[in-house]
Amino acid sequence: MADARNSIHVPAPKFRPGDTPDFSHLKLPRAGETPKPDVDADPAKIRDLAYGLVRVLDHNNQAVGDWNPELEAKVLRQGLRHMVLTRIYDDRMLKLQRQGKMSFYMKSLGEEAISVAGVMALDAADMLFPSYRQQGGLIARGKDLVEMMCHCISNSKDNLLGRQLPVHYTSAAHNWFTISGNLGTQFPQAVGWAMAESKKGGSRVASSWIGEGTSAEGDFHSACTFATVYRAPTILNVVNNQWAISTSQVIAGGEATTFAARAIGYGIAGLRVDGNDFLAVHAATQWAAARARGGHGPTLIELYSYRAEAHSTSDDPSRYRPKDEYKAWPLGDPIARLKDHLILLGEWTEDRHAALEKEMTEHVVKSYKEAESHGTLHDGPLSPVHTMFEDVYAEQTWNLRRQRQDLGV
Amino acid sequence: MADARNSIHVPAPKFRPGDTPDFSHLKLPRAGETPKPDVDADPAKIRDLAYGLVRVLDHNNQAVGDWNPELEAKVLRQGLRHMVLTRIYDDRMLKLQRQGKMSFYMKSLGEEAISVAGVMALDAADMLFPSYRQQGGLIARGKDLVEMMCHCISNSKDNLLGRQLPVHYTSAAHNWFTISGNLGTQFPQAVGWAMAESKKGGSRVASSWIGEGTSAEGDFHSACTFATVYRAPTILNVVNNQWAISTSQVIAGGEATTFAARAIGYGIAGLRVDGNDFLAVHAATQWAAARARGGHGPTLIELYSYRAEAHSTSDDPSRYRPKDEYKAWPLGDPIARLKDHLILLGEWTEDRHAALEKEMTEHVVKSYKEAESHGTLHDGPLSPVHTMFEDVYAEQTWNLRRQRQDLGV
Amino acid sequence: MPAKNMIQAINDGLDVLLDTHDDVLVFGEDAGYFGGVFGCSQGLQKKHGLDRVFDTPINEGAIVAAAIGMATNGMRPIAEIQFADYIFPAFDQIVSELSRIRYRSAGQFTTPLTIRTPWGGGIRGGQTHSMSPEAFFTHIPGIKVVVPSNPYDAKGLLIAAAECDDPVIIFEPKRLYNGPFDGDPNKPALSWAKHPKGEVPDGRYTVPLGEAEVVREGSEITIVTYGTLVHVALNTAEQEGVDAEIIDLKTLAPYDIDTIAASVNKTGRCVVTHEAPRTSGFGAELIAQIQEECFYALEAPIARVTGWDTPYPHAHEWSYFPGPERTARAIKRVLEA
Amino acid sequence: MPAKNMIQAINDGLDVLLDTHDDVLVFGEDAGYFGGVFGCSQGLQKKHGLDRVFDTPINEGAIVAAAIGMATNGMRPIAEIQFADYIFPAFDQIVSELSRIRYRSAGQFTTPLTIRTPWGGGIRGGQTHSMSPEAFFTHIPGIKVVVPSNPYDAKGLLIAAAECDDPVIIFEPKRLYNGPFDGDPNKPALSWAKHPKGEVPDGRYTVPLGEAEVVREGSEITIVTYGTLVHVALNTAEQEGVDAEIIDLKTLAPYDIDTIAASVNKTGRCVVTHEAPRTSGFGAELIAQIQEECFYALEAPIARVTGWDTPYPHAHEWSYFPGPERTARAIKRVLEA
Ligand SMILES: Cc1ncc(C[n+]2csc(CCOP(=O)(O)OP(=O)(O)O)c2C)c(N)n1
Ligand SMILES: Cc1ncc(C[n+]2csc(CCOP(=O)(O)OP(=O)(O)O)c2C)c(N)n1
Ligand SMILES: [Mg+2]
Ligand SMILES: [Mg+2]
Repeated sequence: MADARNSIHVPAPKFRPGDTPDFSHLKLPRAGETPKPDVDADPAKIRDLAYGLVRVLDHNNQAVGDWNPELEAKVLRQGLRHMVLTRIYDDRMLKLQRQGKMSFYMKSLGEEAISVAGVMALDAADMLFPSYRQQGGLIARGKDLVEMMCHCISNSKDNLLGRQLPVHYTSAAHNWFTISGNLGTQFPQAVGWAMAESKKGGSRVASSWIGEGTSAEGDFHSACTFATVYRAPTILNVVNNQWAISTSQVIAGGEATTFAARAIGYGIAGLRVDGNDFLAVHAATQWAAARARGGHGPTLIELYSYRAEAHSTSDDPSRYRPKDEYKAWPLGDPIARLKDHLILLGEWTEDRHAALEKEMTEHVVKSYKEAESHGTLHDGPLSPVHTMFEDVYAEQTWNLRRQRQDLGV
Repeated sequence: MADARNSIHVPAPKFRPGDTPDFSHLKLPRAGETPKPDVDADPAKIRDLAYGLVRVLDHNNQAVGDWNPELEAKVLRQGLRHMVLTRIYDDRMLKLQRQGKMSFYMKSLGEEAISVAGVMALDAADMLFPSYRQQGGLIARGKDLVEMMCHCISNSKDNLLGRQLPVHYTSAAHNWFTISGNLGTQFPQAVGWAMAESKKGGSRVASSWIGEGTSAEGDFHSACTFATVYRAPTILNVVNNQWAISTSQVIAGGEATTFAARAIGYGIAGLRVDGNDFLAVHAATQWAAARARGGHGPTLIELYSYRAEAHSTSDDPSRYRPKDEYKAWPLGDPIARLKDHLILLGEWTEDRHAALEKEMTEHVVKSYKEAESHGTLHDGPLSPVHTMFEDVYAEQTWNLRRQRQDLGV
Repeated sequence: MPAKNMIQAINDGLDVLLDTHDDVLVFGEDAGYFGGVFGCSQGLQKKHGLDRVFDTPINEGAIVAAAIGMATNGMRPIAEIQFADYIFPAFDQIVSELSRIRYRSAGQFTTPLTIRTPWGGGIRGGQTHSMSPEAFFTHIPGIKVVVPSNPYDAKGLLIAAAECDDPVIIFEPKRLYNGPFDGDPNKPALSWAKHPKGEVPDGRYTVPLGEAEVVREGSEITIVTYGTLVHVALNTAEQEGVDAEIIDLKTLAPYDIDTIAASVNKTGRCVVTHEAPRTSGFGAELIAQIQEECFYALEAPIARVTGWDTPYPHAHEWSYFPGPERTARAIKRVLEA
Repeated sequence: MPAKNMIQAINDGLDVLLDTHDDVLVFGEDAGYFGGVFGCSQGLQKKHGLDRVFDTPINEGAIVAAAIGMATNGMRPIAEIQFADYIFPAFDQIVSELSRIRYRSAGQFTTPLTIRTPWGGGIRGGQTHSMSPEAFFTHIPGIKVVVPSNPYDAKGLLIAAAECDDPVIIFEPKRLYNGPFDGDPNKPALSWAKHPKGEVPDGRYTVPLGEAEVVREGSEITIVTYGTLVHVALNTAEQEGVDAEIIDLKTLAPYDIDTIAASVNKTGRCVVTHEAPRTSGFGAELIAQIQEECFYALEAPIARVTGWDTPYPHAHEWSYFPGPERTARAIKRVLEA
């Protein structure tokens, strides 16, 4: 703590380009170690969870401890499938972006369990307020891949009419809110949605995701304050993937404590979860959802993970962190871990996995072919230009009508 | 906790007009009970303090326990003097407001220890970022009463040239920042000031105050986030006086936990302090200041108190809380408690107290006479009208010059 | 028809909305139990229940964000911001979210919510209880902006706003809450009871958004204004004996260009007045558009009478307020040009 | 003189300021170690130290609030907001605090700080990386607003802003960072190396705030603009062979009315262009003031060429961007009127 008082204390990550990353200083609880309270537990009684780490899969990829959600193998295979598809989809989209097929892309490599399990553990009717890195959740909700791609390449079938940057999906049919480019704004909106759900006496819950970097925004405080005051049935997920573009989680306030600990400040339940452990994410989400549905209030979940890729297609992480840092990351790869777990259970094989990867690759390739048949940003066709002037208001106002005429469309 | 899921949970205060207030449900730690850690304590080791209550004066008004700051009687008498003056000043100003001498006023009845001890425990060079209810601190800093009044009645000697509402004092000479009418904005500003102080290698600290209602604003989160990240030498005071205009502290997020507990979320030191105990406020502030000066980072202090009067001259508290709620408040009157303590020490008498009150009353009356000789808002003289166009920029811009000419001043 | 002041009219409007629309929720700082610092929601919690009319924490951004979330879950929230001066913590949620959710989701999500907030000066509120920030909001595509000038309109526009599927911000001239105000602070206060627009019908009725009203016909000059200054303009025209046509805009976004242009084309002269600072105030937009539409009819430059380019001062409030004297001077200048 | 692009010029300006002023601090999201997502502060942390050039948490309101606090403790902070689209969480601190601290304290506290932020469209940024929100800030008394259009000005205005005792917001046209852009996205990118304003002197120099520049003299019509559209206007005038006088405003608040009025009084015709939405954009203010100053000289209504009243779309970016074709049409309309 003692810090000489002759300069601003500016926290820095342990490793920079050129350094050899070594995370042995991280004291991560073992699988099974962090206890599981009842869903109606008083937040005051479970503060330790914010400093623990909910983990189910141990170093042998065996599921252990109270948090084991004991999911059917079918469900696990489904999860694996969604994660593999997400990863392959991301890979392909990145390549296509490099080829100029879309303006921008953001991968979720290494974070697939967070979005897939975080959505699979909920009901289809539960409402999702995601950030831009939860594409796995949309896939888990069964969104058509072609539609996702049409959005990303802004073509004539883009359901957002070319208005949004790629990856900023909207899908009301999947209870998937419209993703914002402005960080964090969805967090308190989710709480408002949940308040309305309480009002209506409905049993749906709202789940929202932001990054650890985003948790510094005022909207984080808005969400937590309203959630605790009105006991809104909300799951507030903070994905701590260690990085916010170029800044380490220590710049977001992760030096002095965990992000799950923010929950303690509001007297709400807080969990810290191994975000690379499909079973842990599923169990924690299920617990939080049951808690919310039971009227016991919101839960803040810190999903501890690592952003394995660049922030987006616009940055180069080798300029601010060691190239191989992800390899040193102690929580492993969520897909490999679930896969090995299933193999251990005798419910999966390397061959089936290879076949799955092949199937998913073909699915992605085929989907892209179809998507591209509806146009690309670069070559068109796009949505009709006149749609640019629509949906500003429910009915077009005179100024927009004139502007449309002025453009001659 | 279990709350039927068929409506929004809207917390309500225990008592409303007509109810008989009874605070026996509040479990308030006894004086001396809450331990005092070293000033360089790791916040992770002292989380319990956020749920305790730093108290020094016991029910007999004896100073007990580790937190006893063991101040000289001279200092205590000085504190008593400032508190008495503050109270009499407030009383008189309220009356004058009712007589139309000023447009608006806000009292600090019952909260005098918070501002007076919170400032006396600091060095004169330390910078203060107050809210509108810390007038006691300005008095403790030795600000001339006539000047304070001239500001409140917006006359020709108002150092703010009639630009601000009454009670929104500014006094750079007293290291007293310019009070804002916008709640909470000063909290992160104080942190920025403190960062600059670190940068310069100076040893001054910044102290800021907001109300518990205001702690819901995004600026609270801004302040805590920057304070923890940059370990800024700041004291962040949250005055929990139970009310924010008409809303109880439960509407601000006080139902589920304490406001001091917010500190835990950020990994910074958090204290909950009996705000009506001069010695406790002094000791806690001293501790936090030493901690900040030593480079050990910020402290969040919840000052537990009760707003004994109306919010301001614009509201009527009998419409939202029992008239006599303050009388039932278990933490007593800060002036009476310090007075009785001094009497117990043999350092004060009822007679001296009566004489002090008389002296202060005369001081206030005389000061007001002088202040009024420089004008009042109602009858003038005011500051010259042309000053309205100054200080918008360092140099007057053409538009303001023309506007001034247009007004013919 | 019962006479009501503007607070009562708004209260009545909220009551009607709560009665007739299950999806209407009313909330804000002190807006629940207490009924708002100006009393606009007084009595409504008691009548409609704790979870339809409630208090919020002091966080304007959260109020708007939560309202957005509620709106996307089928509600029609009516949020109160205690003073327009305090709307800025919510500015990001308004600019980046509220205004664009329909657009960016291509209509999959909509946010039919209403924000009401006391606005303008003239009550000795100093720089943080007197602002007129409407111009900011007129520059945000997707937001409708409304400023009523009397009890009848206040209720009718409120109901129209709440029933409208777009987000609407209503700036309520707080100086008019208790009575019309013609710009002279030294005259005894007037009462809405004696004003025709103080007659407020019971039950549901609407005043359409986007339509201005010619509140005084005239042929010499057009005065375009809204809110408190409608009364100042009327008073000035009477006092000065000017044959002025006065337009009460009521809705600023989208504003009723047809009514304005018809009038200016007729009179050939125009003054625009508002209380907000001059530079980049809403008057600028009006003038830019009027000169485009009515250029050949204009016989003199269009004049602006506005607040100064300073914060709203406390002591010199009446030197800041664009009252009858300054309005008259501008009219004269334009007439003589 | 070395040729620099705009990023290099800004980087150089920051470096000079850090060298010559102990009280200058540079910070923002990703602005420290990484040097900013556009690289404007690249290399400066290494050179000037971790506590003079540093990263901040992602909270724009806190960045501005902390900068205010620092400024009141003797610093001259230069804060970067990553995109102008993300300045709104700081709007309250700018409107209610930054702009007023000198005023409300009667000069006892001042906030000489600079906010830099990448601004405008044309880089396929979609609605949240393309905004031009300058009009909002020109409506805030106490704030100066600057928009450079080339590397030379970017450095000189930055140094002038940082040394100025008022708060200044600099909107940096991100489409110009790497080269001038004449409005045709299909042409090969141009380089600042070949542009006279790409010549950036070493060391300290300033370009004065509040002064516009006539970047092209002409007698037929005046085009008033700033930022990216300066180049579009120049290109359009050349292409169309119009004898247009083109004014690069550089400072929007306070804007240089004398230069504008002199030109319009000479040409009698005027077009104002900006990328921001039309309604209540800064063009409205310019037009309102120009028609007042130059009424009798004007031979045609002043025209606006602006972004549409919609969010900045992603796919239809070039149908939104007010490029040469639309500019030419407006010029023609005004010339023929
Ligand atoms: C209000 C706002 N400020 C800044 C940005 C620019 N920005 C986009 S992503 C990002 C980093 C976010 O990091 P984090 O929250 O950790 O999420 P991650 O990318 O790691 O998933 C930043 C600063 C933005 N989009 N919105
Ligand atoms: C940003 C903002 N929102 C709302 C208000 C109106 N307002 C003034 S004081 C107040 C209550 C503050 O309560 P609290 O923070 O508990 O302080 P206290 O008055 O109890 O000292 C409110 C809502 C304001 N001044 N600024
Ligand atoms: Mg992150
Ligand atoms: Mg309070």
